[in-house]
Amino acid sequence: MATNLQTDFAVQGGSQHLAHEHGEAPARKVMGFFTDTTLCIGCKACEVACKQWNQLPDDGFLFSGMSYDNTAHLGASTWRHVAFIERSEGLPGQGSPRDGVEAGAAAFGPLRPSGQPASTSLLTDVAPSHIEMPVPLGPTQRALSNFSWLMMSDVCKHCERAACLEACPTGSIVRTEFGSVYVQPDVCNGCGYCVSACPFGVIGRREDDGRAWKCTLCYDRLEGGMVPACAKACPTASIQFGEVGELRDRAEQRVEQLRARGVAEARLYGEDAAHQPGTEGLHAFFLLCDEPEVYNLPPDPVVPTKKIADAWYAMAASVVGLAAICLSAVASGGRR
Amino acid sequence: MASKLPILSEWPVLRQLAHGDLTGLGPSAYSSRTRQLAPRTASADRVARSVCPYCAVGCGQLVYVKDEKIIDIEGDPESPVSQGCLCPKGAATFQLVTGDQREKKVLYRRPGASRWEELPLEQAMDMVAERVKRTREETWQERLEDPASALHGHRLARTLGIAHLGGATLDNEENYLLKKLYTALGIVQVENQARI
Amino acid sequence: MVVIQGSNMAECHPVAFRWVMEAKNRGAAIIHVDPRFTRTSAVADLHVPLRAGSDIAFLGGIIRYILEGERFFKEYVTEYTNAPTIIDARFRGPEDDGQEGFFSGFDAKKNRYDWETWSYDGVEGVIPAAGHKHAHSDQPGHGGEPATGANMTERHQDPTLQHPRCVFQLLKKHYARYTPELVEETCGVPKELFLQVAETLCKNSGRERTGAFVYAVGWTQHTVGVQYIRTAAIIQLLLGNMGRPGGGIMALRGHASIQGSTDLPTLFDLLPGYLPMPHAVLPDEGALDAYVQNNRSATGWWSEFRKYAVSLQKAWFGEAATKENDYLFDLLPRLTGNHSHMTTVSEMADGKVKGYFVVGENPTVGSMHGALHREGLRRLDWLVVRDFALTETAEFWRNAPEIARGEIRTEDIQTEVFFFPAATHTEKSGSFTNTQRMLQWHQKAVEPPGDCRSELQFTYELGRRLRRLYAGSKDPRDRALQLLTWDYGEVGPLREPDAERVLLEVNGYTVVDGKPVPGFGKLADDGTTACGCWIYSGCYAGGVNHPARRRPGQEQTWVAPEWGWAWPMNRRLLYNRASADPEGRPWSERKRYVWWDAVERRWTGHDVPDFIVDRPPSYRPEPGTVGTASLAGNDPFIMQADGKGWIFAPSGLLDGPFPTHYEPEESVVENPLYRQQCNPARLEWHRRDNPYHRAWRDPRFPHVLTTYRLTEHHTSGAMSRWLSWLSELQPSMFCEVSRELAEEQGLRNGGWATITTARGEIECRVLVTARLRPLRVRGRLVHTIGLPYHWSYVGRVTGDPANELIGFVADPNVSIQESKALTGSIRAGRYSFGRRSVTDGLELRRPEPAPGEAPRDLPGLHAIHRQPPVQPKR
Amino acid sequence: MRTNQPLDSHARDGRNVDPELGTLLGEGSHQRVRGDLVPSRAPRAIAETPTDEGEGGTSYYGQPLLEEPVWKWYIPAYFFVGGVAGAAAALGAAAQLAGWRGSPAPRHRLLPRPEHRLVGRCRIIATAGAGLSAALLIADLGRPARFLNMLRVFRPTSPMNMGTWFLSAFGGCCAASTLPHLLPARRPWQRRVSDVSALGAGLMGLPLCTYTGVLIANTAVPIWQGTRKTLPVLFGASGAAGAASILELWPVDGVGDEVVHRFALLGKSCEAALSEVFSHEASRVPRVGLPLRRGASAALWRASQVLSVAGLVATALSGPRSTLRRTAGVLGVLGALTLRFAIMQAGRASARDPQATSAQQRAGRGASDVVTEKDRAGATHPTLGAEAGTKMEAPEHVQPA
Repeated sequence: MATNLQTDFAVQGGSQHLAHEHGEAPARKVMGFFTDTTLCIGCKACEVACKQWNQLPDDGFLFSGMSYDNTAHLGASTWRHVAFIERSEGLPGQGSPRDGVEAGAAAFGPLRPSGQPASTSLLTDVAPSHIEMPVPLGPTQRALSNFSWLMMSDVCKHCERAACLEACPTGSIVRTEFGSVYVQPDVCNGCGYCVSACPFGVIGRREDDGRAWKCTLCYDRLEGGMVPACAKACPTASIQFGEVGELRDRAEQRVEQLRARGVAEARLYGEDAAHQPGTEGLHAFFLLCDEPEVYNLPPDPVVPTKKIADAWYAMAASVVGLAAICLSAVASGGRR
Repeated sequence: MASKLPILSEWPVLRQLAHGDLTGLGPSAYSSRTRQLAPRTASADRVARSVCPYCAVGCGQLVYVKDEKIIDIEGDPESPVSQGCLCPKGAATFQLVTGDQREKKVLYRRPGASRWEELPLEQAMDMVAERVKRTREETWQERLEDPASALHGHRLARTLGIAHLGGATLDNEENYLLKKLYTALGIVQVENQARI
Repeated sequence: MVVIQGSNMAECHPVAFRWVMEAKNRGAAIIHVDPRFTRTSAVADLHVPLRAGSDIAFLGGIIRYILEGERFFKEYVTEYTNAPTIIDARFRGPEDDGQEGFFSGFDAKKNRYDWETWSYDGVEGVIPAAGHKHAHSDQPGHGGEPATGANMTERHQDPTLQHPRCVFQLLKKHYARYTPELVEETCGVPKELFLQVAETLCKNSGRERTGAFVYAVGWTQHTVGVQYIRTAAIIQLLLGNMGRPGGGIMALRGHASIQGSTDLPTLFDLLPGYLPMPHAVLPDEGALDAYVQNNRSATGWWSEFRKYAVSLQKAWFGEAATKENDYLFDLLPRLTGNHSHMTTVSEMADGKVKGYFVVGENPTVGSMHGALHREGLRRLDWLVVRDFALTETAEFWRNAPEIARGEIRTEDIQTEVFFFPAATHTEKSGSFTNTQRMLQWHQKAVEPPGDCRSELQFTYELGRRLRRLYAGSKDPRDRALQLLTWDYGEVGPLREPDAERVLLEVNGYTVVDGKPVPGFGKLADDGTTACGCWIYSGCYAGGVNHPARRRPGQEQTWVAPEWGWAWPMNRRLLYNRASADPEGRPWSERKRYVWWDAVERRWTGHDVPDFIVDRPPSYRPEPGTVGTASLAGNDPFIMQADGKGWIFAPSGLLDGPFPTHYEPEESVVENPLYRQQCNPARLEWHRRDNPYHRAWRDPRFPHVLTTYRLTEHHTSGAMSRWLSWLSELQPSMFCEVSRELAEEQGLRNGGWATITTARGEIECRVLVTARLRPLRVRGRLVHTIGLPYHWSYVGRVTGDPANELIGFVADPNVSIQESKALTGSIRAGRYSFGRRSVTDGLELRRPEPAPGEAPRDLPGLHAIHRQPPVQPKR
Repeated sequence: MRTNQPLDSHARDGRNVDPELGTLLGEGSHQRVRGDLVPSRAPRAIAETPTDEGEGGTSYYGQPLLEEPVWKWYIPAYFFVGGVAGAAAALGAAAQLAGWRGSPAPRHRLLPRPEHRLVGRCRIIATAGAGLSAALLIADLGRPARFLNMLRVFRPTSPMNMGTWFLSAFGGCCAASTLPHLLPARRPWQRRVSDVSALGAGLMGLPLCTYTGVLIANTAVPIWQGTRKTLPVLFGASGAAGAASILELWPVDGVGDEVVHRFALLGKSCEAALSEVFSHEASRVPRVGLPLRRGASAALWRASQVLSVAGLVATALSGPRSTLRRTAGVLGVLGALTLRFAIMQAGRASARDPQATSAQQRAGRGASDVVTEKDRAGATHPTLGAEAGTKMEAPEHVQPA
C-alpha cells in the first residue's frame, strides 16, 4: 500500500519534467486559490502546513494582543497568515465546506491522486430532498449579540500582472507554467526591489538571509501532481485550490448562496480583471464579509508598472531638459 | 555558485534572444534548478501509513522516509476520518518527531543532585527493576489491617507503595502490557489522562 | 442539528469539526453553548453564553420544555427507554419535602447513596448497571446469592406513562422547577435565547430528523460532571436521538489513544473490557464466583460476564490458570476503595507512595494543583519519567517556582529521578483507539534513535527483569508474576516485542490451537478460550490485523467499515437497533441505518447490527427468563439489564438517578434550587495545602475562572511548546477578559495581569476581548476569566501554568477534577511571587472563610468527611 | 550537556530539527537564520484593545499594509552619486560638443587651458561616480556575491534592470574615456577613443541621472507612486545641482567657471522649483503627503529645501573662487544629498501607514487612474463598499456594487 502511494508520486514527478526541456512553458491550466473566509475557523493549519512543507523558520515568539493573531502579517518566513478580526456587527449564518471539498476533489483533474481531500457524500443513500428537511434557525440567527469574529487566511495573490515579477531585475522571479509567480532562491540577489513593488506587502526580505521570499503556490508539489500544502491541510475547505476559471465560477455561486442566506456583505476580492483592473485579477482571490481594509487588503491595488509609463515620459522630458541645461551652460563658453 | 558566473549557455539573455522573448518574465529566465524542481516526497524510499499522535480524532498521516530519515509528514487523503486534512498540531508532527528537543540518552538524577547525568540504558533498566522489587516488598499489603473496617483481615495482595500515571498517549498494546504487568505485581494505583 | 456544549470543537478538534461544517452546509443548525465566544461560536448559527458550571440547569430546562410541550418521541420513549418502568415506593427526589436537594438513601457516614430505594418496583435488590463501575458494595459476603436482577422481566411498567411512580412522571416532577425563568437566573441565558435552543432541538428530532450533542471536558471536569452527560442522554432518549444516524452524544476525547487507555485500562478500578477490579469484599474461598456474582447481571449482555473474566485469566496466566485453581483469580490485587489519581498524589504528598512511573504524561502542568503534585514528587524515593523531551515533571527538582523562591533547595530533594527517552508513534507499530472507538494501526516508519524505546519494549523488558529477579522466590505473593504469560517474540534490530502478538492476545484465541477467535461471541467460561479484552475481541479475527485495514474512504460507503476496526465487532454506531422502529423498520427512509430483513430473518443495514442478529423484533421473553435470552426484540440497549435506555438510573451512579443542579465547589452564587449547595457525594481532599474558597460569593475571589485548550497547543505543551511552528502562533500564556472587567480592573490589552486563588498565583498577558461578556446571574454581573493551561517552565516558550490555581475536588463517579468552573481574582500588573499554598503561601488564603459560613453541605445531612472511601485517614 | 543548560537562543535556526532524525529539503530549508537577529517581520507593537476604527479610517490593528522598503543608506547615497556622475558626464560631453578638446594636450599637461580642465574634471567626476555607484549598489544587496545576476536578463518592465544596463554602459564609457590618460604613451587614436566614449558617457549620463526617479516611482509606496510624474525630473535637476555644486567646490578658471556658474544656477533653481512641485503632487491626497509634514522625513525634507534654496542664492551672489562660491557648493551638495534621504525616509513612513494606501486608492488614485477601457468592461467593484465614494471623485470601477 505504502509503496503504491510512493510510485504514484515517482511516476507523476517524473512525467512532469519532460515539460521543461525547452524554454517554452508547456501549456498548463492556470492554478490558484479561492479562499472563502466564511468557512475559516482560524485553526492556522495552513500556516503550519506551509511551514512544514517549505521548512521555514519561525518568525519570533511575540505576543501581539491582536485577537488570536500573533504572526501579524505575511513575510519572508510566513507565507500563509491568518487574520482575526473582532467586529461589533453580527454575521448571519454562512458555511459550506461541501462545495469546497467536492470542488477541491475535482479541481486537479489528472494531477489529483496525490493528496487532494476526497469528496464527501455522507448521505448518498438518502432522498435528495434532505436539504430541505432539517429546520435551520429562523431569521433571528445571531452570534453573541451584534458581534462576529472574522478570520481570513492570507497568502500571496499570484497576480495576473505581478508587481514583484515585473520589478525583479535579476529574473529571479518568474511566471511558472501554472500561472503562479515563483522566486528562484538560487538566483535572487536580494536587491529588495520586489519588496517595495508588491501592492499587498506580501513578499519580504529576511535580513539574516538576504533574499526575498514568498509563497510559491507549492511549485514543487504541483510539479509532482500534489496539491499545495495549505489547501490540503485546511479542515474546512476554506482554502480551495484548483483551476482559476473553475474557482471563479464556484466563488460566484458561493456569493449568490451566501447573499441568499442573508450574508449581504459577502463579496469577492480580486477575482478578475474587471473587478481588480490594477492587478488584472488575482490567482489567489478571496471571499470577504467586509471592506478589504478590515482584512488589511488594499481597496484598489495597482501594479506600479501599470502606471510607470508616466514616469518614463517624465524621465524623457527630464533627459531633454538636462541636456538643454548642459548645452545652454556651455553655449557661450563654446564660442571661439 | 553557478549563478555567479553563468556559462554562456545558461545566460538567460541569450535564451531571450533565441526565443525572441523581449520581457524575460517567463521560462527563459528559469534556472536549471527550477527546471529540475520536484516534490521531495517523490524521492522518498518509502511511505508509512500512520495516525496523528495528538488528539483523539485519529487523522490519517503519511510519513515519508528517505535514507532512514523522515523528510515529510502530511495528511492521508484516503482516510475517511480526515480526508487528508490536518490541524496545526498534526501538521507540525514533523517537528515533534524530528525536533532537537528530543532526548536520546537515559538521564539520571541522584538524590540531592543538582544536575542530570547520563546512564547506559541496560543499567538504568536494571536499577528500575531493582527499585520496583525493593519498594514492592517494603510496602506489600497481604491483608487489610484496619480493625475499624468491616473488611478487616480481608485479602488485598497488593502494594500502594508504587503508582503509575499515563497511557492516553500510548498504543493500546502498550496500555495492555502495562496493566497486565502492574496487576501481576500487585500495583493498583494505575491511572492515566482519562482521569483528568 | 448539532448542539456543541462543554466543547470547543473547532479549536480542539478542528478536523472532526470538518463534519460539523459539512452538516451545516446541508442545512443543519449549529448551536454552541459556552461561556466564551470561541472559534466554534464564530461559525455556529447561534452562540449561547452561559455561566460556567450551570449546564444541568440549562439542559434540565430543555427536558422540562420537551415534557411540558409533549415534544418527546412517544413511541421511542415507551418502547426503548425505561420511562414506563415503575420505581420503588420508597424513592424520594430532591424536590420532595424535607429532601433539601438530596435523593433518598444518602448515607452521610459513607458519603454516598445506597441504591435500594432507587430500584424498579417488582425487582429484587439493586438493579445491575452496565459494566457495574463502582457497583461493588463494601459489605462482605455477597458470595452465594443469586445474580442481581434475576426477575428483571417481571418489573412493573405502565405503557401509558401515567402511573405517578413511573419514571416518566418522576422525571416530569423532578424537572418541573427548571423553568425558562430559572434557567435565565441560574445560567445567565436570556429566556428567549434558551427557548430558541429548546425549540430548534425539538424541531430537529423525531422520525425524520435527528440531532446530536457534542461535549468534551467542558462537561466532565466538574463535581457533577457525569450528571451533565446524563442530562444530555435523557434529552436524547426523550427525542429518540440515540442509536440513530445524526443523533447520539459525541464525546470528543483529547489524546490519541485515551479511549484505548480506558478500554485496555491503565486505570485503577478496571480490568480490560470494563471488568471491575476485584474488591476486598471478596472472600478467600470462591473469590471468583463471588466476583462474578457481584458484578454480573442476571439479564442483558452482562449475564455473559463470567466468560470474559475467565478468558482474561487464561490470557494472563495461560496453562497455569485452571478450573481447579479458580483460574488463579486469587492472584489479582484487590481494591478497598478509591485509588484514583488525586488520592494517589495526596498519599504521595503524605509520603505513603515511594515509587512513581510517569509515562507520556506531564501531571505537574496538565493536572490540577501542580504544586501539590511536585510536593508529592519530592516525597518519593524514586521517579521514572518516560517522554520525548524533558518535561516539568522530570525537572520538578530544579525547575519550579518554589525552587526559584528558595523555599525548597534542590539539594534537599532526595527523590531519585530516571528519565527514559521514548520512541515516537513514527518509531513503533501499534494501534490507537480514536474518539469513535475505532482502532487504527500505525506503521513504524523508522527505528527509534539512541536509547529511545517504545513503552511496549520498556514494559516488556521491565517485566522480564522482574521475572528474573523473582525467579527463585517461593513467596506466594510473587506467583502472579512468575506465572504471567510474557512471550511476545522479539523482532527487528532492537529485538522489540511484536505488537501484533499482543493484539492477538487482546483479540483472544482458542487455547488448544492458539487460533484467534472471531469475536467475543465465541468466548467460553470453561477455560477453553483466552482473551485479553473481550470488547476488542474480533479485531484480529482470522489472523488479520483489522485495525491496519486501509481501504480508501472514497471506495466505501459513508460508514467506511473497512477502514480500521471499531469495537465492539466493528460496530460504528452503538445501539443501532434503535435506528429501526419496534417492528424493525427504519423510523424513516432518510435515516435508515439498521433494519430487520423479514426474508432473511436477520438484522442488516449499513453497519454491523448492534443486536442479536437473528432475534426477531417480535420476540418477547417468558417472565423469569435470564441471560441474553431475556433481551426482547425491542430491547436495543442490550448492555442494560432491562435492554432499555435509562432515563432513570436505578444504580451505577453515586450521586443520583436523575441529574440535578448543584453549584460548583467554588461558585459566585448560591444554589437557586436547594439549600444543599454542592453535589453531596463529591470528593474533597481536606489538606492544609489544598484550601477551598467560600462555597459562594467569596469576597476575595469574586470572578469565575475557567480553563481550556487552544488549537495551537496540546495539553501541558510538552508536545507543542518545543515546536517553533506552533509556539510562534501562541507564544505566551494569557488570560481572556471582557472589556467591562478590563475597565473595572484597569487591565490593558497586551499588558500583564496577576490571577490568584487560595492555591496559588500566576501572572500572564492580558487579552481584552468582546468575545467574553459579563453575564447577569441572580441579579449580579458575573465576570468570567478565560485561562488556557498550556504553559509552564520548560520549553521553547514558557509561562505560568493555569492549573496551579486549581484545587483537588472531584466528581464522585469518575474522580475527575473540577477545573472548568472555579473562582479567583485578577489584578493588573505583575505581582505574582510564585507563591503556592503548598509551600509558604498561607497569606494567599487570608482571611480564611469562617467555619460554617456559606456551607456547601446541609447541617445535619453534612457528610462526616469527604475523603474518597479509600482506607480511612484522619 | 545540553539538558543542563537553558536552551541557547542563539543556536536556533527556527526549525530545530535534529539532522539524525529528519532531513530538511523544503523550498525554504536554505533560508538562513541568525538566532541573534530579530525576525524579518515589521515591528509588531502590542495592539491596543482591538477597535475596528483606526485614525483616519479602517485598518487592521494599524498594522502596515505594505512592506517597508528594505534599502539601507547606500541607495539614497547612490541616487545622489549616480545623479552627480550622470550630470557631470552630460556637462562634460556638452562642453566637448561645444568644440573643446576633452583631454589636456600631452605637450603642456602641466598648464592646460582652463576649459580643458572642466571637461577633464567632468570625466573624472563621472568615472569616480560610476565606480562609487556600483560599489554602493553592490553593498546594498542582500547577496552581494550575486551582483552579476543584475545582468542575467533583459527586463524592460524593471527600471532597476534597465538602470543596471544604463549604469554598465555608462561605467564602460567612463572607463574608456579616462583609461587612455593613464597609459604611458599617448597616441592620437587614444584621444579619439577617449573623446568618443566620453560623448557616450554623456549620453548615458542623462538617463542614469534621471532613471532613479522612475525606479522608486515604480513601487507600491503611496508617496512615491503618487509623485511618479515629478520624481524623474526632480532627480534630474537635483543631479545637475549636485554636479554643479561639486564643480563649485573644485573650481576651474575662466570660461569654465562661467559655464559651471550658469550650470549651477540653472540646475539649482530647477531643483528648488521642482521640490515645491513634488510636495504639491505628494499632498494631492493629504494622507499621502503626511510624511512631508510630520516626523523625521518631514524634517529632512524641509532641511533639503532650505539648503538647496540657500545654495541657489549663494551661487547667484557669489563671484569666482570666492568663499561664498565654495559655501554655495557645500550647501548645494548637502541639499541634493538630503533631498534623496528625505524622499527615501518619506517613502518608508508612507509604506508604514496603512491609511496612506487606502486613502490614495479610495481617492481614485489606485488602479483607477490607469484603468483602460478593456479593464473597465462591465466593471463594478464589489470589493469596495459604501465608503468607496469618498469626497474625492472615485472612478466607476471603484463605485460600490
